Amino acid sequence: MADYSTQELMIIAAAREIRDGELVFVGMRLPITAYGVARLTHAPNAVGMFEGGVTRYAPAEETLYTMCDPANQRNAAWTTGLIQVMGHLQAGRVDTGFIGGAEIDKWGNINTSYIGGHENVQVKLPGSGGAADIAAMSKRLIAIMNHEKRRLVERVSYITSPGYINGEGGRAKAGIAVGGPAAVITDKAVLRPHGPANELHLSSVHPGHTADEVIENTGWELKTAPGMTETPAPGDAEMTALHQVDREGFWR
Amino acid sequence: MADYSTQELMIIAAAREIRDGELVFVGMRLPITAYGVARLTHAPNAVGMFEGGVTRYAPAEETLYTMCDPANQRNAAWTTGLIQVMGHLQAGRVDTGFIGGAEIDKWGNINTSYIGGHENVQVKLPGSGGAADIAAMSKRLIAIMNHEKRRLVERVSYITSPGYINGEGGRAKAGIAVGGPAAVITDKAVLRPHGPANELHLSSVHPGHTADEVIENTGWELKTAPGMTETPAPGDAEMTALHQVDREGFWR
Amino acid sequence: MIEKICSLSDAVRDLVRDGDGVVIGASLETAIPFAATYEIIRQGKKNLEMIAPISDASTDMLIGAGCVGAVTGAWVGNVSGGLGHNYRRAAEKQIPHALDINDYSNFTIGMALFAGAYGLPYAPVRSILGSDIINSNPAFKMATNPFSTETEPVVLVPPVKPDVAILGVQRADAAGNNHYWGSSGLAQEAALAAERVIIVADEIVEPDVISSDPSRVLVPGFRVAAVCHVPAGTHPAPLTGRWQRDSAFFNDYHARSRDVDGYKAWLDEWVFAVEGAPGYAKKLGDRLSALKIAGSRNAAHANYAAE
Amino acid sequence: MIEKICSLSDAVRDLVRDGDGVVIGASLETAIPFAATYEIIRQGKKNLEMIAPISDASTDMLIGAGCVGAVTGAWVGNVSGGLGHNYRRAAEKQIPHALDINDYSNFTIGMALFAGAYGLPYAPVRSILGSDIINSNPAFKMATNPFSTETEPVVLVPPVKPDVAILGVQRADAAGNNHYWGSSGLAQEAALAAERVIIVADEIVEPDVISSDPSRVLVPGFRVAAVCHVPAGTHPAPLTGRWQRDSAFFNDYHARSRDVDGYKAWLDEWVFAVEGAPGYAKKLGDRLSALKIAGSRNAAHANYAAE
Repeated sequence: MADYSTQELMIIAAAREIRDGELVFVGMRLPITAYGVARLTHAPNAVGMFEGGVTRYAPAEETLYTMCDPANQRNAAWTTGLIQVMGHLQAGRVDTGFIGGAEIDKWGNINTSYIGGHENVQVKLPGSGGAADIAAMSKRLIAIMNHEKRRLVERVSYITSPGYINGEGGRAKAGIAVGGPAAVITDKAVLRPHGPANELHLSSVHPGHTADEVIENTGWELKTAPGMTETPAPGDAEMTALHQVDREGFWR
Repeated sequence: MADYSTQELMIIAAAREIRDGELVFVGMRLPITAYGVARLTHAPNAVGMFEGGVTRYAPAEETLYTMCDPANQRNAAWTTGLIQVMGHLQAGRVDTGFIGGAEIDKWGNINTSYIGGHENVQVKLPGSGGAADIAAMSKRLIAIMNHEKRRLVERVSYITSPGYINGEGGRAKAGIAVGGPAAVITDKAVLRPHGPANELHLSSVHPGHTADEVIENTGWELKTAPGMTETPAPGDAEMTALHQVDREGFWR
Repeated sequence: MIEKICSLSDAVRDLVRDGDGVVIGASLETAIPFAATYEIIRQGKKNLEMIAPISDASTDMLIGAGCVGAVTGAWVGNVSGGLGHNYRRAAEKQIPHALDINDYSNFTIGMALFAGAYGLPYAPVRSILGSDIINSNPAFKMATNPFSTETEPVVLVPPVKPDVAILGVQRADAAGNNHYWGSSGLAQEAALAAERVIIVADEIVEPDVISSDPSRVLVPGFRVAAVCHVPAGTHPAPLTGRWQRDSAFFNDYHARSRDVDGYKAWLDEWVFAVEGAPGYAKKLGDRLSALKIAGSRNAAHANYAAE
Repeated sequence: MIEKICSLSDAVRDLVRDGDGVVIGASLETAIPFAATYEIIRQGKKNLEMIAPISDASTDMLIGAGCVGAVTGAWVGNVSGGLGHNYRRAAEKQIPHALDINDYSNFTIGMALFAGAYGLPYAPVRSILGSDIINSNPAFKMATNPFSTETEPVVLVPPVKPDVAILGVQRADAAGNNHYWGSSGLAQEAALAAERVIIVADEIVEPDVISSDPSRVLVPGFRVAAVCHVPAGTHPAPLTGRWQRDSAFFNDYHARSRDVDGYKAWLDEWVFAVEGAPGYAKKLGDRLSALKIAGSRNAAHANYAAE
């Protein structure tokens, strides 16, 4: 079996969420590498969009620090404005969107604005950026998080990016036609919504971790999904692709 | 005194309506030549917009058949989309707009859609194009018409492009904040709104024509404005500029 | 890379269906792919809803040929000629048949396509207030601006989403990525609002030509269904830096389409008797050569290097 | 042609007023004219309303310097560093003073600037439904889509019209006409919505360079109030084809701004102790040379000849 880091496993788990031919709202850091791995393995016809106005087929050849770096502009499929790319979200054309977050709750709602709520600010986070838009309007949302009890909480103090809001029918009641979190990929596990209420359940545990440990590190009473399993370890083809994308070994 | 054709007089009368530094929605045919004359005489800093998405400082060097001809694209100040240029209209940034018309009434309403009205079509005209937008949203509208009794009518059968609608307060009642026809330039005269009702009055009669003749050829009881005068004949500088713009003598 | 190159006749056969909402051009007087207009007539498509701000004489030709059930747009005529005779006959005398006319202004059809492209539920505008367009087209709704302290009417424009948009461009690659320069009217909004996009390219180039300048892309290839290589496929409309407008052709069409027989003869000569786009170009012969822009006024360089 | 070239310090002095709504950049992480950020701090402007989707660390710097009264935007932080320490101190502890925060998402501030640019009374969107942004920012209004047969909520976004937009571009002429390539975020909407536009150009060129390619124009010169020639004026932000991002600079700022004293020392070193943009470039020295993109990957030619 291949040797891999936790972050490499997370990247490959994220890559598996991208299907061939999909339009993907990529985001920075881990997801952009996941997009590259997906393109090189099972999704050669995926298309990646960045909210600054970049659309790409093949990922950039150099390591990016931001989505607007010169290397992401060169050989892009389209460099345009924010409305043109985020308009694809609103038109319902984006299949998969990736976002990160500081705080997530059991309905998959994410807070990147105000810890403590906006009336009683304890920690001021940077804000939505495009996250609220991606969460509301992608057909399928993938969230990437560190698995800490203070980050996976019963109820976020401010919903920047809506998940299933209050559970069953929550999105429909808010007027959101589609979407919702399909997976939350952490450094310990993959959580997925389950049942009509779409509460996040433990779907797979990363190799080297246990369900008990994951539950212990979750701020709500995390239930396990039927058929819960171990997250499949990266395969050789996936690792080869990852090494091709992550030339400098940033994620090793 | 310079020798000039009726159309050359109309062009120069139209050019005089453009003030220096203004943003002008130019339109084709006669107004585009008027714009060129204005730039070369009293309005060197005027800017011209064309609804297809062209913005120019100096007019095109060759005769244009349409606003989108290659000669209008080359050396333009900006070639972009329709929304970008017509958005300047809606943002209230366009000072002067030019349109033509098949039928105009005493309130300056213009019909380029349906003679007979849309329920009882006698003649189907091409439609608004951008005329309704230019008429509603320019600060000052200049209409160019042939002076025929069947074209200058008591009441148009369909308002494509609103003038003062029903007279006093007509635009405000319709929710239009600004604008309205400032001048109607025909082959016989210049009409301008007068009084609180903004009814079109005879403002000046072109040399070689009489007020009686103009009134006779108007489909409503045309009143003369106080201080009615003769349209000033083209001056030498104006004719020189016109000959520079109309190199091929199309309007001679 | 998915190859999308095919003949224009295949693209029209497979992607334009009877009853479709169709955009041809949408850049007003430039880059209208008349080759597609002719091909649609040749294939006898029916009951199309033609969507456009202004498409010079293209819509008039299609109406006369009996292809059109509805016009959703701002203007149908012949830009240098004047009135559209076929449009008049259809609207005034139901010849060849009756037509639904959905009146717009250029700006309102623009905002309708913008809303369609980018998923807005509708677009509120300040235009066409005071115009009978509000009365003759029931698609619009009136509302009051909730952000104004005074009663301020606004017009709500619903989205328009064409089934097919057919666009002329200077160059494209085999995957449908393309470059366009010069004024673009509503071409980008129309394409991004459409379910299917057909690119009619004056030139086919290698992919690295297009990717050398991603800010010049009109419609990215992943939104394109077919690419057709038709040199001068916009004739008689112009194409910036490539082809002059053939104004004499428009005037001839205008004169001959004044009556039905003249129009039919014109149609036989320029559409049915020629074998597709290559036959049309051959028939034009020297006339086409004379319209070709031979000069060279290149855009200043733009560097995209990243190191 | 009206000449609009002036020094950046003159432009900021004359065109940025205390209390103004100000956009710096608006292309998210690229082309942010940090030279203007620094000059605004140097001149001690007060009570500005900073408008932006994301402007990397620029807004955080201005907040710490006490220039900002309100943030109208989607994100304030340090893109590669993480949180914005000055933003936190202002929001959590009113250091250096309290801040009004008007929450938006990138798309909603985008549509607000679009509405401002093109005169829409407001923009109805499907985004931020279900988000507390609707609750924490009273600017938005809820409505029901009148075109839907079901009850379909939509969010109405009012126009945002900045007093000043300051944009970084690759090149401009003396009249303010300019070329920009690469992703542009909301730069064009911000500029066209603004009352006054300041262009910070990496290079000044002859007018015929700009007019050679009117489709590459970001903002036409007639909408521009001032043009300032500041080579590398976007440092530490990148500029497509010209300058790499100086990520180490952002990280250093992030580390040093963790406490007030560290931030003040950073400010003294990089803003107050240098003499304007030329002094800043001189201080960067070889570090700036290393960021310069030396390669050449030119866009394919585009012909605009008309004969």
